[in-house]
Amino acid sequence: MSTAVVNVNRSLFRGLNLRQKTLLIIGFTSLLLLAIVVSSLFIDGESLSTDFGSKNLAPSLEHPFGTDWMGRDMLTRTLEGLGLSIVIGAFASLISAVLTIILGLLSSAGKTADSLVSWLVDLALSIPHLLLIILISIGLGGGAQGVIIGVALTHWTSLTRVVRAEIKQLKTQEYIHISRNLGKSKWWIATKHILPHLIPQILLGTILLFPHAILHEASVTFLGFGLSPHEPAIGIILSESMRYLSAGYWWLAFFPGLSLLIVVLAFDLIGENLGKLMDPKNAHE
Amino acid sequence: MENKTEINAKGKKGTEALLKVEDLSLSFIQYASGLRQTELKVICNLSIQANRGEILAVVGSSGSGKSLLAHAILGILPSNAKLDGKIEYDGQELTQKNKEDLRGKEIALVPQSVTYLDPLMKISNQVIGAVEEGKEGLMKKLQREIFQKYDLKPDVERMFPHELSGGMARRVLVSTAVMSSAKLIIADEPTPGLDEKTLNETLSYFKDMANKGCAVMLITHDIEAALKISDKIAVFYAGTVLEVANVKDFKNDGENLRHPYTRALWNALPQNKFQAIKGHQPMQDEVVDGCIFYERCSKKNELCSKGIPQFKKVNGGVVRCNNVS
Amino acid sequence: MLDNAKIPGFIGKKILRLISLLLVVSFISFMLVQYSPIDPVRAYLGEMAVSAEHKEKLEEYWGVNTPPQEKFLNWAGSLLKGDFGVSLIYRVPVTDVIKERFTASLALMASSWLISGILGFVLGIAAGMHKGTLFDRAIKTYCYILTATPTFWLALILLMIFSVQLGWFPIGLSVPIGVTAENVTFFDRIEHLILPALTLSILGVAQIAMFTREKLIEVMSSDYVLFAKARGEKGLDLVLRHGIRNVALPAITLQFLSFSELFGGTVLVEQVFSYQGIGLATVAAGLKSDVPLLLGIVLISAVFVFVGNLIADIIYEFIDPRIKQQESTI
Amino acid sequence: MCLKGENISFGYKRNNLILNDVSISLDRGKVLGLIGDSGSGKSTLCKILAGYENNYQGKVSIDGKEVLTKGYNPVQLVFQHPEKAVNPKWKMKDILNEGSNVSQDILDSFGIKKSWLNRWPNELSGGELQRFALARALGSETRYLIADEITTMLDAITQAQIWNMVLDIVKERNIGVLVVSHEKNLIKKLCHDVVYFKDINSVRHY
Repeated sequence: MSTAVVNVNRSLFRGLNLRQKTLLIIGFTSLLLLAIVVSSLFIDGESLSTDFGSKNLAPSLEHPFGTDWMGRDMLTRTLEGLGLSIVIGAFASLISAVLTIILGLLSSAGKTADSLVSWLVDLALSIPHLLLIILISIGLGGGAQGVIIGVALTHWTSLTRVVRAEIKQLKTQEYIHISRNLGKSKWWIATKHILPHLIPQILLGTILLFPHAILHEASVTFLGFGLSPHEPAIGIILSESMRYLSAGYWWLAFFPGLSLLIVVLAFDLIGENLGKLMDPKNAHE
Repeated sequence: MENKTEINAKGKKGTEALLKVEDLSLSFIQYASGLRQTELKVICNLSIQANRGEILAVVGSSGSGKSLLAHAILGILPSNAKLDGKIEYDGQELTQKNKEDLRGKEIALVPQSVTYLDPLMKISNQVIGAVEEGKEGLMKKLQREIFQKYDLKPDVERMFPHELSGGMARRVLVSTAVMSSAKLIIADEPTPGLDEKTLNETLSYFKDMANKGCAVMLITHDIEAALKISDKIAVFYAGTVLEVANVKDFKNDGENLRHPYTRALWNALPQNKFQAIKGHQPMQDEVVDGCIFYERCSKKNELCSKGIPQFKKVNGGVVRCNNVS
Repeated sequence: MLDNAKIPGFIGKKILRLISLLLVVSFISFMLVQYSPIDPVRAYLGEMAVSAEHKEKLEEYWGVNTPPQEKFLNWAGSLLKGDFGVSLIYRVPVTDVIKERFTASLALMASSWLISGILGFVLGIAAGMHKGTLFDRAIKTYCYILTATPTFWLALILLMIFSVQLGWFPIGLSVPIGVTAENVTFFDRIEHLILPALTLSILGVAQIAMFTREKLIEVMSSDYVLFAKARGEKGLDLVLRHGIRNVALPAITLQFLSFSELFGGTVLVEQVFSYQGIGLATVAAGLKSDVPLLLGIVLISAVFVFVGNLIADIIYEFIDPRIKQQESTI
Repeated sequence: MCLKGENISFGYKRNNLILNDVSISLDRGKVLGLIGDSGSGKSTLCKILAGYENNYQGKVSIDGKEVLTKGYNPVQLVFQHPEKAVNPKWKMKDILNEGSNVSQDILDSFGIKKSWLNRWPNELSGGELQRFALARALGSETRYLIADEITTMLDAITQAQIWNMVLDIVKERNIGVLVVSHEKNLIKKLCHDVVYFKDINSVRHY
């Protein structure tokens, strides 16, 4: 019974309460991600040029992530790959959010429209996600654009489900019925009552889509679809590293993958903590 | 509060206190939107006592924190609760450890609805509860007897909670308490939305238990129901008890009632004057310095705004008011 | 709990649903591949040099000049007869490829599905029971990290540690090279199965463990657990009596709903370990434009996912009595 | 001048009717009580009369004319739980004025303080929220008020406060009220006439 009290004291002791801690985590991780994107933009071609004099070097102070068989600095390659991943993730999430909003509005329009949306979601979920991305990217003729569009077009399902359920739940609320009885139009109710509840959900959902999109992009690229070998994508780097594993060049796979993991984790953390700020019900844990 | 014999007119039933709650305060630490921390005071400086062979009703409006009083006594509060004050059972102070040992054996709870039963467990297993090995047969027999007494057919044993009708659910919930042979029964809103027949039936079960020597604490918002069976009524207002009155004090215009709030409550009942006083019960996060009824009181004086009035014994009851003698 | 009157209607509905689903999925996938810039003739020929005449014949066979609708009908017509066409890269009927590869993958998927399910459930219960403790936080962190871990990267790491560094396991292929199929021992198969199954199991734990944990916490703060506590139940007994009973069904349901991710994971893991299963075939079919095989795999994976959902539905509709409780309280 | 529900039947499932051929009529200026066991379909009937539920058989009419689904409904329904009847993301003043601008008179008679108007719903108690819900429902075009257990969750004093105010307004504006409650004493005190609602099927006047 006294645990909560202890917790409070402890965070007071640390000088930060839960709110400040949460904000700090959000701020710090956002900064980290921003730094990655910015640095990937400013990397010039030179640091990526081949230098056969320093190939296959294990990690050192000069090359913290080591170098590859062409003497390229793996840290630079990784950073650039991560930048690309984040940009693709952002693109996919945005497209998904737009699709979600359209489908959400559609589903609230009427029963037939709602079944159509639900049918579309079921359809998209009926094939394994990875296979669907592969299929779409092949349909679009492969290449970078195939993968990017494939990833972008397949991530709306989960968010649409959430939004649809939320709209359904909202529509049964007494205050919505009351609003209708007070003579308000459907459009008025949608914009004044329903949308304010949905916007935070969609924002949060969009952020939480990032990690999925990033991981899928990397996976499909790793399998050899889409991005061409000279693009600095994490998937490419890792699939190349496969060839050098038996030679013991572990750093080629280890650091790029770990960095990807950290980026994905960072997005998860941001989403999680924003969620806590918005809905503090479970914050006691 | 040692004078039971003069409070209890009947006096015969051996009415020593089984449960004593003194100066109990309960607050919650909560996170509001944006994770701002707030402390919510739900119960403050509450004192009551439940006697053997008597029914004590704790009456207050719905959602005012009465149920938490029951949870505090049983030691089943959520982890973000902060509890102060003293609870004594049978002369012994109730620590969390004691509560855990006594609940289910000496102290039993009768909850308010079937949501308090495991939705995936058959009724008989739940009524019997977790028993030590070797005792199942005995308990099974006892359960059958109790079901028979409460007119629950044998097929009820194999039902799941959602299959019970309202009246059946009530009897099942009561029988869980009877199974335990507890001496203190805490009934938490046991009569919500019941029709008159089921209501009276349920109330009679509690009367039975009291007649057998149990102390029954009946937490309810229904004064009328409380008046039907209770011996004493504790009036709960804004997180504390303002008065403990005898049932016979509730009559006419309430002139025998001690606290102006109790009187107002009595006169506001539809079967009485249906007369309202002005003002509102203070919110849980409002800090009130003096008497919590100060704002609405017609007899208030300067003293009332400074500190909560202490309990006084008046005319066979207790009251927290400066203006009664 | 079984409501017998409901079963025929339920089955009928599900069969109709599967048929309509397969129809739409096959149509959309067919059209997707059809309108893609991929040239099936070139894909089939690869680097082979052939006469113009031969090429024309092939074009006719592949129906390059027939309108797509007609082609779809032809293809769907043979599908109904059980003819999925001939795989371009393996030069054998698609059904044979799928049968062989899917069986191999099924061993991989089933073992990891079971292990991750059981392990995840136990971890989730353990974490939920000790909510807020260091132990719980450790499990939570572990799960968080796992959900962020790229499947193929974990596979690479395990491969590096156990096969390259320690040399405990073979580096690739689900059966040893140069050994004919009948000489492959059971032990060989197991040896090649362990690392891929381990990878999938480790990753599969996260979702089910987190879900079980949340669900247990929810159950433990329910009215009925509160009442059980008020009646003197506590500790492990309380969790066993009320917690597990109420968490198990939703957890099992969730595990059946995860077939889609399981398939995706298999594709990635098979790629790293060169495990000769459906995943490798998928990637090969995709990269080398083996249209008949790819379409066959799409359909079979859709059935696979459907079966998972169906079982989840059955649990939901027929076994869990709580659903009826919700209905009755409306 | 009356709100009529004729031969109303309703059920979520075909063979499990909640309402079976129920008829009820409410005159303007009258206060009619409706008593029944829990689960007897009182709330459903209220929803049908107020146009919340359209999937029923039978007819609801005002002065013989069907109630339009668009625009302000002259039949307003107030529920048991006021916290569910307000949008938690709106300030109280927006909630109050959603239908029409509520006059100062009504605010005064309901004892709604100015300072409450700038608060959020979770900063007010149930009794206070219920005053808002009632003030909102009693717009100038309201002809009938359906009160479904509106004071069940409140203490007796607040109950008396609220009903005394509602009765005044209703009388002044000649509004018909349907009072649903399981509390017989309350119904007896408030109503001119009482309808007893037995399980399903029959409705008995007494």
